[in-house]
Amino acid sequence: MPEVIVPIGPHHPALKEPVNFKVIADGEKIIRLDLDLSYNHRGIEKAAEQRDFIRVLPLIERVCGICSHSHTTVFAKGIEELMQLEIPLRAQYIRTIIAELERIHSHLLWLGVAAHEIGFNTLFMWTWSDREAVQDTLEEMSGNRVHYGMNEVGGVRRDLTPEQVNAALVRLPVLEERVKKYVDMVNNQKTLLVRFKGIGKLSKEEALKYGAVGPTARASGVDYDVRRDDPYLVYADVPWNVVTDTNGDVYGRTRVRIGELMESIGIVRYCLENLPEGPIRVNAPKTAPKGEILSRYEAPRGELVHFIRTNGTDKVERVDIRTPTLANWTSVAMCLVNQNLADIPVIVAAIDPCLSCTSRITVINSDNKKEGLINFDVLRKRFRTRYQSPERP
Amino acid sequence: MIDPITLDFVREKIQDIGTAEQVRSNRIRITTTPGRIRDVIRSVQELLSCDRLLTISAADNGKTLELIYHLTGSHRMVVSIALELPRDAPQVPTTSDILPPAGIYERQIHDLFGILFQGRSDLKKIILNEDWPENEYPLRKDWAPDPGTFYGGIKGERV
Amino acid sequence: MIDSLLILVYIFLFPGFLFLITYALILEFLDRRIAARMQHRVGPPFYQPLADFVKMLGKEVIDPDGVDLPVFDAAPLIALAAVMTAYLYIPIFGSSPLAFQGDLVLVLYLFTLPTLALFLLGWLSRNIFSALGGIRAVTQMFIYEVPFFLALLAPALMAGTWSISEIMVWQQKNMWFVFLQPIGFVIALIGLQAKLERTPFDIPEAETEIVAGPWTELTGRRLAVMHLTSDVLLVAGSALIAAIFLGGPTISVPVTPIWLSWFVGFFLFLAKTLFVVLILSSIKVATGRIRIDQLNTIGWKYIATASLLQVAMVIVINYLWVSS
Amino acid sequence: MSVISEMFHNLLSKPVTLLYPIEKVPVPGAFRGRITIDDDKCIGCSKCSLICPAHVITMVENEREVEFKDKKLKRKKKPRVKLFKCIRCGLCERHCPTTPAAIYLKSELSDSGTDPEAVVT
Repeated sequence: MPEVIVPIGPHHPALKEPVNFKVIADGEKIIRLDLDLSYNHRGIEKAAEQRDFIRVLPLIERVCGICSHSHTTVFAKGIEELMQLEIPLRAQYIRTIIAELERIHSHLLWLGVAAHEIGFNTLFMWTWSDREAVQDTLEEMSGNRVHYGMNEVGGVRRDLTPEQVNAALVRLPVLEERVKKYVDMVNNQKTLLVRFKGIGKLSKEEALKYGAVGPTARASGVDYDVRRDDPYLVYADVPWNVVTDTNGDVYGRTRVRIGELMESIGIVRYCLENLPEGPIRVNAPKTAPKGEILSRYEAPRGELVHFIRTNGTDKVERVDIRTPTLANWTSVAMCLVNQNLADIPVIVAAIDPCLSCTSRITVINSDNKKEGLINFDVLRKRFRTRYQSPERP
Repeated sequence: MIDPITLDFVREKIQDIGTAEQVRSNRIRITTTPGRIRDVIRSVQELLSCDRLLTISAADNGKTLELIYHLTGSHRMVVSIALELPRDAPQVPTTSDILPPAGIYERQIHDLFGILFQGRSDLKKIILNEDWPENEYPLRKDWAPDPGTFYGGIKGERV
Repeated sequence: MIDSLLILVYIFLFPGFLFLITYALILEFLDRRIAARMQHRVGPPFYQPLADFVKMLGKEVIDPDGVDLPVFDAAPLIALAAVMTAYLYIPIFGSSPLAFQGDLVLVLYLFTLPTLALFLLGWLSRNIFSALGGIRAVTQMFIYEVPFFLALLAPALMAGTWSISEIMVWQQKNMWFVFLQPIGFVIALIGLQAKLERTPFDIPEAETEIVAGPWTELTGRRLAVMHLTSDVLLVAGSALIAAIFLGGPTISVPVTPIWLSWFVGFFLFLAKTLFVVLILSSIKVATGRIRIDQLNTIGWKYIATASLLQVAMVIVINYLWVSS
Repeated sequence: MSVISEMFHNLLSKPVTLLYPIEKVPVPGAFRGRITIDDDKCIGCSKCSLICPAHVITMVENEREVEFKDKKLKRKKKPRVKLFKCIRCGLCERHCPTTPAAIYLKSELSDSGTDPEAVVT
């Protein structure tokens, strides 16, 4: 069959978010791939430069829906370090609890979506119904299911009452037992194994070379985890360990994510049980001294990096947000070449892309074939002639 | 985990190429000139065993444009290489062949800051949509959004 | 005269098309409800399939550019007609009045028409997704068709007849084929699941890869008719498997008064088709979609050889039985 | 075959879905819902309208005798919130000098809509 360009995206049922793959396929085999992302670039970095430290947090939080707490924590942690501000221990514990709960619900969400990509809708329904327990806990603690608004420069905005702590502790064992059931399901459910094993293989050298981050890299044996390499909040004194795997394919990433799920449940239980007493925030000064910092954080999808530069005023001079999915695009494009057309959604879902974070376009190894891009006005004109012209009813 | 590299170990490795200072317990910042960025990166990769590029961040401090390459390795230290570029014709040799992930970050910085990376074939638009006017770089300090070009006009006056 | 009137009633009214369409909608509802309950959801109300059908009929029919419209309209209707006529040869009460020697082959041939219609729709609608979907539909058909036919050929061999009704009568005297040929029963179920393009085998209509495969460009009444075809195929297919493997609408002990046997027969027909649909929907819930090349290896390596083994066993048993 | 056993276990047990219009969604106590203003406690200091990230709080003229930290004072202004533009971040409640805050988020569902004139005073 001659080379066929199969446009998967930007509005494609597999990816609930606007990414466009112009896949050049020969029959079912993929030869080349153009990735076209930036469909919801909102200029958050420019907008953040016009807001003071109190009003910038709701904006930074809205970079991404699923990892909103990650963005506010990494930003607040950076600003506090620039201000040499030591936030109370209880606030650090609460931040860790919310961060790990967010990791749990993000990984459960991913497990469901990955199963849906291969048509196994039952696991999608089950994982998402178990995820409700985590969402309810977060809603009780922070007042909202998506944007928790827990963070503030100088600490945490809401305290955890003993009832909330007990309600959360009661839900954890149920969740743990459900996750054990998923572990055993992923290990011996035939269609899941057949569709996950050996797909989108990424060797350790390739993962390092193409800069993969988070579970995608750890599944290929790359032993990087910011929570242990550059410890922040209370990860240094909470007993947990980094989950890595060796087989580097979608199956390996699933095992790493489920392993991390178990670790996160352990961390949340530890933090909830010995939550120290004390204040939950410190009055932060209005302005931050001149300086710059690279604040790193382990978001559910990988290593999130904020480069923050302040110039003594109460506004940030520059915040450069590099999201984990952006770092994973190079490696996913490498995995996709000469795989099956049917595996694109699974491989792409394996890096758990969060498009609203990354909003960047990457064009990977497209040769010099000239590609005409229709710009918006031409599209509008063509639309007008086509549908509203007189002879067409 | 091999032992973290110390400041003078870094200084001794890169005496002629740039100056280094210890910014934080596990951060070392090297400042160098745009011309020598490629060999600084190569030396940081081999001598300081940094195998991963975290990100390339760009900033505009009013006078000049700055580029900072952040690398890390199994020693868990972050080595940042900073360089300054003139505002009018910022040029820097590309590093996407040595560090493949740099391809994305360079394209992004080119779109938002207008820094030209020499030696790259496909420097097409990466962030902004196709019909964004040429050489308008939104993240520069001197660029202000002009309401006339908003899609669908301004959404109601923000009081 | 009365006899031909009765035949007309048989074809059009009670066990014929009217009942068939309502039963198809009911079975679709049951299938979706059982699948939903297994996924811990509530599932649609009983009138949902009818509501879908009526709504789709009312929707605007969008003709894709440069498509050969007459064929595009005719294909769904041909598929529906084929499956409905196939249904008439399947015994509902007792043996069906239209039965003749060789109606099993006719029914199996008529069952393949919907897949061909899907391929035609996919290829005609000049859209990359549906073209790919159409090709996948045909490749999938080549894979499951051979074992499916062999699985249904084996009972005919053992019963020594080509008519479904006579196979049913044969089973009434001896044992049901599900006990005699369990491998054949399993392969027939897999074949039917693949023919209906349901989850382990919904590769042509892979929702997450190629939008909706051949169904992409179908809108309005075409989609309604094609959707009804797959429902009717569900009824006819499960009725065929019930008739051949589970003894159809009869029970081993003959029921004396004729009208009571019809009544019991009809009830047994409903029960057995429901049982087959229950198995199909639990297969649908329990598995994820496999790729077309994996289906190829599994199809030819395991399913085809198993069906050949089954036919060989039947031939051997026949030979021993006949000689003894 | 844990999938099969789980499936048939679910088949017999009650489905998990909450039938929303019939059964009410349980809203936890700390839920940040509809924005409300407690008229007799607000001292009109317009801190909330300054702090609001979405700029949806405007101050309107409103004279009233108000008691604040056991002192009587005459208030001249009062906040007015565009209900459907409010992003419910709770910063106004956090920075309101009165205790408990005069402008706060009630813990009941704030309905959604597009009409720009819907305000809460």
